[in-house]
Amino acid sequence: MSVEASTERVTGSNAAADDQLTIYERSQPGRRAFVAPATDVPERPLDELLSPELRRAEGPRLPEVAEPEIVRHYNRLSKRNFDLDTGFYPLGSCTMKHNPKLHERLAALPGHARLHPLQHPARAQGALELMWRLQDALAEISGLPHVSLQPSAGSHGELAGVLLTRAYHEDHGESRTKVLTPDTAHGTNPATVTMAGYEVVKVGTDANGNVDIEDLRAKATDDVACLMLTNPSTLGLFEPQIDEIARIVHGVGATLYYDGANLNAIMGICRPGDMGFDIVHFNLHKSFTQPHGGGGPGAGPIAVSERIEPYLPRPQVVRRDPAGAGANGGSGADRAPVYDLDFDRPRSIGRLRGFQGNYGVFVRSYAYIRSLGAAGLRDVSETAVLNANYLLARLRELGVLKLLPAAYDRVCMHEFVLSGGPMKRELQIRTLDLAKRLLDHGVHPPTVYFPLLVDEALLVEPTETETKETLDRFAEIVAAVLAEAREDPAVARGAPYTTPVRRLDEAGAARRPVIRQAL
Amino acid sequence: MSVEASTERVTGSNAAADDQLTIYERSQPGRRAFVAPATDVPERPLDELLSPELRRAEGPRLPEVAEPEIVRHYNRLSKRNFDLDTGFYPLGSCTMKHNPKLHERLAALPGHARLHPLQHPARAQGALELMWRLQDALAEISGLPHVSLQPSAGSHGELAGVLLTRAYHEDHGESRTKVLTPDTAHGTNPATVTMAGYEVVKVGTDANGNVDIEDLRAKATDDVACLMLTNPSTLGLFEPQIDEIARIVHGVGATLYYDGANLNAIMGICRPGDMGFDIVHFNLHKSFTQPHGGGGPGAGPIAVSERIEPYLPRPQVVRRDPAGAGANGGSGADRAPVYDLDFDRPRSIGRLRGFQGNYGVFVRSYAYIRSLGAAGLRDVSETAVLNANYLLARLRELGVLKLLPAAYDRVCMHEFVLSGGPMKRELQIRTLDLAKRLLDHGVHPPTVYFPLLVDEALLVEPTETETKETLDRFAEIVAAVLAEAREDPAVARGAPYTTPVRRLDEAGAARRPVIRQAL
Amino acid sequence: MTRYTSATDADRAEMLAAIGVSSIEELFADVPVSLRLRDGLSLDEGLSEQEVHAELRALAERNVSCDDEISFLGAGMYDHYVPALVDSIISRSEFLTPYTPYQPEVSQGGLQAMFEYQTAICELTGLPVSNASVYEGPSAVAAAGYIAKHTNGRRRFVVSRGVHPHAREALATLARAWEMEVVEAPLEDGLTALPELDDTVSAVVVAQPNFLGAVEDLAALAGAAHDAGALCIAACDPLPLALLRTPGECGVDIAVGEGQTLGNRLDYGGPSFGFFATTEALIRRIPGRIAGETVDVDGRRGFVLTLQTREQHIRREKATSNICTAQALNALAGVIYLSWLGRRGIVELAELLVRRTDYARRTLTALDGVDAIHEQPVVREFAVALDAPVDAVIARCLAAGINPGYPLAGEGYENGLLIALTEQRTREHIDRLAEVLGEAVAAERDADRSHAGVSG
Amino acid sequence: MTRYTSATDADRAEMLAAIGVSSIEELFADVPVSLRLRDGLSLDEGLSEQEVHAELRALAERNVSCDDEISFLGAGMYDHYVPALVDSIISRSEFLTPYTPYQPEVSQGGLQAMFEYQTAICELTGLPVSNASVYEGPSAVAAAGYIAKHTNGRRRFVVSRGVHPHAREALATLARAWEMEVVEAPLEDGLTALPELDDTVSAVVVAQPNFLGAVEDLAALAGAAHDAGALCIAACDPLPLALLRTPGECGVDIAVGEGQTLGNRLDYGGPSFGFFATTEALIRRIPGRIAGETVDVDGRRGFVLTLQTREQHIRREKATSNICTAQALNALAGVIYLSWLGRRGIVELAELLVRRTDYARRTLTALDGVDAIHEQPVVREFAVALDAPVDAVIARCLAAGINPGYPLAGEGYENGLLIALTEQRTREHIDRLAEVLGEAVAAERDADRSHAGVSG
Ligand SMILES: Cc1ncc(COP(=O)(O)O)c(C=O)c1O
Ligand SMILES: Cc1ncc(COP(=O)(O)O)c(C=O)c1O
Repeated sequence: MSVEASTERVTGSNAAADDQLTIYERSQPGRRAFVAPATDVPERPLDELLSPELRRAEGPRLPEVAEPEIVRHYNRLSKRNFDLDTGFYPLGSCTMKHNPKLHERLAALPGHARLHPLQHPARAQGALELMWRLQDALAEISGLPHVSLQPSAGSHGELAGVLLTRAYHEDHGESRTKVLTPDTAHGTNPATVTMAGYEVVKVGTDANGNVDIEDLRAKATDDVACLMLTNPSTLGLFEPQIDEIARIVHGVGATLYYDGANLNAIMGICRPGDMGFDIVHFNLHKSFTQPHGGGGPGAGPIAVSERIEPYLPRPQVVRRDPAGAGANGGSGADRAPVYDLDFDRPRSIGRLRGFQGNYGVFVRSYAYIRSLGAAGLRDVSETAVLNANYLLARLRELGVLKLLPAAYDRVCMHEFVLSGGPMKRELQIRTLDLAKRLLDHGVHPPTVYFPLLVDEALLVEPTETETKETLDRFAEIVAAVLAEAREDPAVARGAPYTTPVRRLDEAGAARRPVIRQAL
Repeated sequence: MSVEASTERVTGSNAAADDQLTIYERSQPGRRAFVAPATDVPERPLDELLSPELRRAEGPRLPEVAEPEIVRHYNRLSKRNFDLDTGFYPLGSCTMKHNPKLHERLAALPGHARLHPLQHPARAQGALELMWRLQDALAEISGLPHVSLQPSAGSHGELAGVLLTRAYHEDHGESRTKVLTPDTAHGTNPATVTMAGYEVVKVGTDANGNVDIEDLRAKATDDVACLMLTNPSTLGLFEPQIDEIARIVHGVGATLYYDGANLNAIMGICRPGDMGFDIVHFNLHKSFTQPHGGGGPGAGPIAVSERIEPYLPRPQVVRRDPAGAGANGGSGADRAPVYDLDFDRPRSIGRLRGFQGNYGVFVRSYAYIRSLGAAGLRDVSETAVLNANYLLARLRELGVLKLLPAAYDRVCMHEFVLSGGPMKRELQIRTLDLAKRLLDHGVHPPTVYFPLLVDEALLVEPTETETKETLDRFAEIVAAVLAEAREDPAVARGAPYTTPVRRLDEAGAARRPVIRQAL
Repeated sequence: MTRYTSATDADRAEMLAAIGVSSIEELFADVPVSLRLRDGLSLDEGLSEQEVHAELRALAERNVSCDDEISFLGAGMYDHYVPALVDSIISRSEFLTPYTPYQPEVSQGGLQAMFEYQTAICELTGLPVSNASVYEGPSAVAAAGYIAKHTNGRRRFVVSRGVHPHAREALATLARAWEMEVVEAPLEDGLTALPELDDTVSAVVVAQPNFLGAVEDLAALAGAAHDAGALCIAACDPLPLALLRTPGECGVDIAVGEGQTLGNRLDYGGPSFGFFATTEALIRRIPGRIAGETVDVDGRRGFVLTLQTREQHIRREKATSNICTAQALNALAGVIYLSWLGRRGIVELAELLVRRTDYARRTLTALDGVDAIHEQPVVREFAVALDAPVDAVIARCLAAGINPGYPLAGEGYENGLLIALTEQRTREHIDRLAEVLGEAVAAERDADRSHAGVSG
Repeated sequence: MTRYTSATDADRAEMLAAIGVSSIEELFADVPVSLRLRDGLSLDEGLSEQEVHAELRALAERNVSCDDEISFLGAGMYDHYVPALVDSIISRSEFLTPYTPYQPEVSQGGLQAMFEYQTAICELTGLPVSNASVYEGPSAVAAAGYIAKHTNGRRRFVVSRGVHPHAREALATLARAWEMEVVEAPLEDGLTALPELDDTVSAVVVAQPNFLGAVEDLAALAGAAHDAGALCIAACDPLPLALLRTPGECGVDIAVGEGQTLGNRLDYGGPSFGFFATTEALIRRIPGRIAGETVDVDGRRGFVLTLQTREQHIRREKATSNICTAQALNALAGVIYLSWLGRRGIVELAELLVRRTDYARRTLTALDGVDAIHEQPVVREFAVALDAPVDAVIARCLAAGINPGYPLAGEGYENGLLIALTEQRTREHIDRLAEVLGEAVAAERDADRSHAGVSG
């Protein structure tokens, strides 16, 4: 460490060069954290067991580091992350709600965490019952009777949903080629459509931010297999004409798919099934609180109507009454029921993945539902919507909406979209600059530049677990950044300043990708 | 957040005012994290169960905060601590070695963590066997046959040790009044002596940093009950004349007490018992790696010689062979032994605390001993001493010792003492300034101003779990701070700059103590 | 109000006033009255933390976990020891609670970990490109198939029976939507026997080691695929790759696999992660997140999500995959685990597996009525045929506290049993298995005979 | 080299060279040759992480924990539910691994937590001064006695039999060294009956609630002590203090207690923490660390260790105590737990304890052969006398999966049983206890009679 480096510290830069080493750069030949258990069996020459032709010449060049330095390395790395347990994280569409600590304890219980996925169902009754009860609760919440927990995340649930639509139509002797998605749809929707072998047809949005009913009517032809809809939409708006939309879609024999990413707005208030949706996916890692893990894991269970049920993925978790007759859905009344995996589903689309899905995720979401109950879940949605509208009101009160107007001036649901267009014109700072400047204030920026149809979009989702004080503080921070930009836009354009690194060269990274350590 | 506040951030100050609120200041009436389980018994009026005269008028004014904000509050607080898993922590005399993560997992196993202390011994055989095996290992390591795990920390072990001395002498019809402690002794030694009802007599240190044998001889009179010695001493030096010291002390019928805080230097190399010590305390949270917890918990077991054994605290963990005859010490050879708590110790000094001691600490230290074994423990001490001497050599090489000379120019053991005297005279910065400036470099300072007999002392203990790279970097940082001070001492005198707060008004805090929140 | 929300009645009143409405109801004005739930959801009432803990603990107790029996179950997930440092690191809120690193300036920890993970996967597979994780093993095979479809637009997948049945099924599920055909290649003496490959073959899909534990000649299989102008996709078990010739060296185009064994729990099948590695040629078709190294405006080293033009949030219907949320935390556990094993440790561990597996295989096949299904070299798992009804034999072993493995009836080996080893199954456990299995087979054979006697 | 050390052979060589010695031996030159261990320690060889885990798990399985039976054991430590957030916060390395905050600039987290803890203890006890923790309950009573000794230099402690026996013994152990006498005050109908107090009495030591669960008239006891010019020391169970008149209000000079019930595990008796609260008058005699609020050079709020002139590292032989390492992490768990309970929650919890305890007491004393030892009001624990040999009765209950409580024979109640409740013991558990205990008592009475018959 040179004198310069140290005087640099007087100015408060916290970047210790040492913090930027990778674990490979901390490696020294001969160091180790792992000690192998004693070889308690005959030490036959390896060549006799695996001939040299089958073997690699050199082992993988993994790091050589003792436990203390591995711990420090990843501990230091962790401090270069912003996290939900430290500050406000209003990342729109992602429902960054608090993750109850209880859930981690429960998921770690050996009976859950150390259960082998191929354990015989008779010896996994606790796990199967938990899954069955979760299915039951999700069916009630969505208003659709049949649930598969198998999909690994929302987009995986979407894929399952579109494949179910295909199977349904084929089974009815139809082959359709198109799937409708609103122009506000999340990217996974069109990507899913293509992956499932359909053509995407975009449906427009009207002046109020709702699905353009006329455009929908025009595009809802009899070669349309499905409409994928998010309601509330990614604009944070509830479709008031949802009944009409359902009528149109069903009118041409298409299925209506519900992207459940925004379910957090309506739990216990209304149900997709009652709106006429045939298929719903849940993002358990959003509405039903999973730690987001830096990008997973999650789970994307789906709920479907009777007519879609025969095609659900294999296997299904079922409850068999003592008599032995298979039974799924329904309440938990019977005596000593037995839970099982049903593979005998001739019309099933088959498997989407291995084993029974992300069980560890199910444990957490089931615990959440048990903790809150019906009243609690409704309180969640009410508070999520209250917080969003309150934050919007505070921003208006502070004059922020003059520069960052709401994309649609309506009561919002659990999130809302602002447009940075006026700010860009008047203050010469972009939504990106605002976002980066927020980092210096210790809050995570909202989702930016999505939905695409809003100019310089800022999608704000506070969630129900934030306090009024936090919302007030955020509103004041945004106002402060705008005031600062009015005085000197360069500050925001140069932001952030206090983060572990500042703006990064993303273009360069993509031009000459360095995606692994040179060893 | 005002514009000023936000522009302040451009300069990189990380102090969000919000981070300085206490949990009480985050409280809002009606918020809660706790939900009581249903009252499943008759709801009789409280007055009938506890009359109003017995009850307080108003409950304790604890904070009212929901789970998410409690988590954030303490998470944010945690980020205002420096910790061993983040950086170098050479706090002399405290042995800040790595804490293996395995130990936390083991201590949390329900069979250990959820065991009630009054469970019948027959139903706590695993715990008692673990304690017995730990006693056995500590006896072997110290070279003294009998161990009590009861004391809660080192100073509690010291207290036990001096009380044992008193009991021993009284039992032999003697009553002695003085205890000798070297002027290098840790503060807990003299404090313990007073607490145990003895008078402290200081023994001097000679020119080489050893106990002044002549002074010892002079003060070792027959009213002396004990000499408390730390070896290696708090100067990090091994007493070469330990045999002679033992002879002198035993010559006047006093006991020789070993302060085990520095045991980390000699495990598997030599043993206090062989040196003639009668009583030893261990700091399990030092030599046997416990997370220091911000100031505990720890444990201070003691090992004693045959003549002291009858006075050990009650109860003792014993192993009874199937025949039922009591047996403590010795190897674990017998068939199906039974472990028990022995309360029948007529000459015992009695209890020092409740139950059986800090069992959770025992679990970790036992796991550590099992992980390392005899060879590993010796490697620990060898490497601890190697690291200390290497760091000293690196500092010499970089010219640091010109300004911070070693208090005694000898091969050191696991730690060494530098004197900031010359630095203070030549650079006009004190040891305190150096320490504070080190904070800006992301390392924890060594122990400062102890031992007392060294001018501007700096006591450096790197421990065995640090890498050569870390030691090199530390040496370079110290050199850089000195170089910087030569150019401008004001920088160090004003340090730290990059910490959550800067130098604090300790005098003011003591003058008008504010030690609780005004509610 | 719940214990996770903070809006007191006082807060609500203030907030509604600020919004300018008089009730929460008004905020839901857009919801057609006909759709509003009148009596709320019919779910049980909420419980206190302690009650929820008690209920889920009771459910956990009704599962027989690997703590409760000596288990030789494998067949895709394996009971490896997860070091404590993995849990302690991934449970740090800074790794546990953020989402995908959309704001790299405050996500360097996660991004650098992804970069380190990608490097480790490249080292394991011998391929130059790895993404930051996909969902898990079987769906990764389907995702690899999607690349093949786009790369050469051909009509058929040739899939070895040595590929995990769940992976074969996951690929078939999508192939149907792609109007592609799946042709299965049989195993002969434990190894994949490829049919004639013509120019309709999009990809050849194999496993290393295969489902019966046998080590395949990956180079030969990849060669055959390439001769027909098809891609070679290999589903690999990552730990054996510490010893085996790498997919990259063998010419495999896409190596995928189940990452559970790398520092992740069994969790009854998930969450874990899938790894996905490929060649430079296919870099712009790979699904999912990729972290790349770059610099910030001050020239400081940093990491970002890169090559995003592949992804759904940019390319939408033209994306190479629809994946969004993946398995970042599980992949983090993976790279921490691999760093814990280290360069020497991973080889030592793999060699221990080979030796324990060899010992188990010799010991068990020496038993009466227990025969090898194949004699091919194996690393951590092997298949035997029992001369007795496999389910009855398993039942007897379970009664003795041993779970002897996975029955292969579903794979067409009527009384076949797939037996997996990990470093947690000691020689003592293996000897106990031999004892119990031997007795069970003997007992069931007699039972069979007497039964035959009766019925005959 | 171990898995926790990093000095490779290459490192060692380089480092020795830099030091200028040729072997590690040379570094130990000061150790007399005669003292050096020739053949090393005779301890078992080191083990891998997985093996150590297996061994300690096996030991844990040989304990019957509160997970394995329905336990009504209390008598000083209680099986309360510890919320998950406590574990998740105290396991953060920033709280877990640093030591005493000697460098306040980088220890604000720990120091502020101590300040918040001290505030909570003051609220519970109604006293203005709290330290940051002492070891645990019983030794805290001895530490309080040390203050009394210094304060008035008198010769005797009057200690109620209602004080936990371990605390009485811990005080006696030190009193001997101080050449002070311990006089025990008996319990009459469950409450402390003080003897005449004269000017030789240094302190009166009582418990609230006392060892038999009874709520004492603390004000009367403190009054009597003060009338004799003695101090009043009260050992308190913290949760009941949510409802009871506070020690401060009652005139107690020093309130101490066992903190385990505040968010700490049972851990077979430790580590937990002791709390220590007192009056302004005694602030400069209190043992241990105290955090105080102050400001930094920029005027920013901050916290430091204060009033250190009491402590051993400054005052050495003149220190008010020898305590150094205390129980910071456990006290942190305590303040997190209290924040979790909150102002309303702690009262709700205490009321639940009162009601469940009342229900249990009525239900059990209604049984044949089970009588109350006293009729005093109780909060969470009560004592009964069985008309049968208590050990035999307990044995029968244990066989039925119920641990009915702590036998009081040691306290002079021959067939006494002390029964404790927590929020984890439901009505269902209590009813089951009644059933099992009733049967056990009945059975043992008959056994007794028949036995008597035989021997008579
Ligand atoms: C509206 C919407 N739909 C779908 C998805 C995809 O869900 P997942 O990321 O779980 O695949 C998301 C996630 O961001 C989303 O916001
Ligand atoms: C030399 C020495 N002796 C005794 C002690 C006291 O040990 P404890 O803090 O465990 O009471 C210490 C602790 O700092 C010490 O360094």
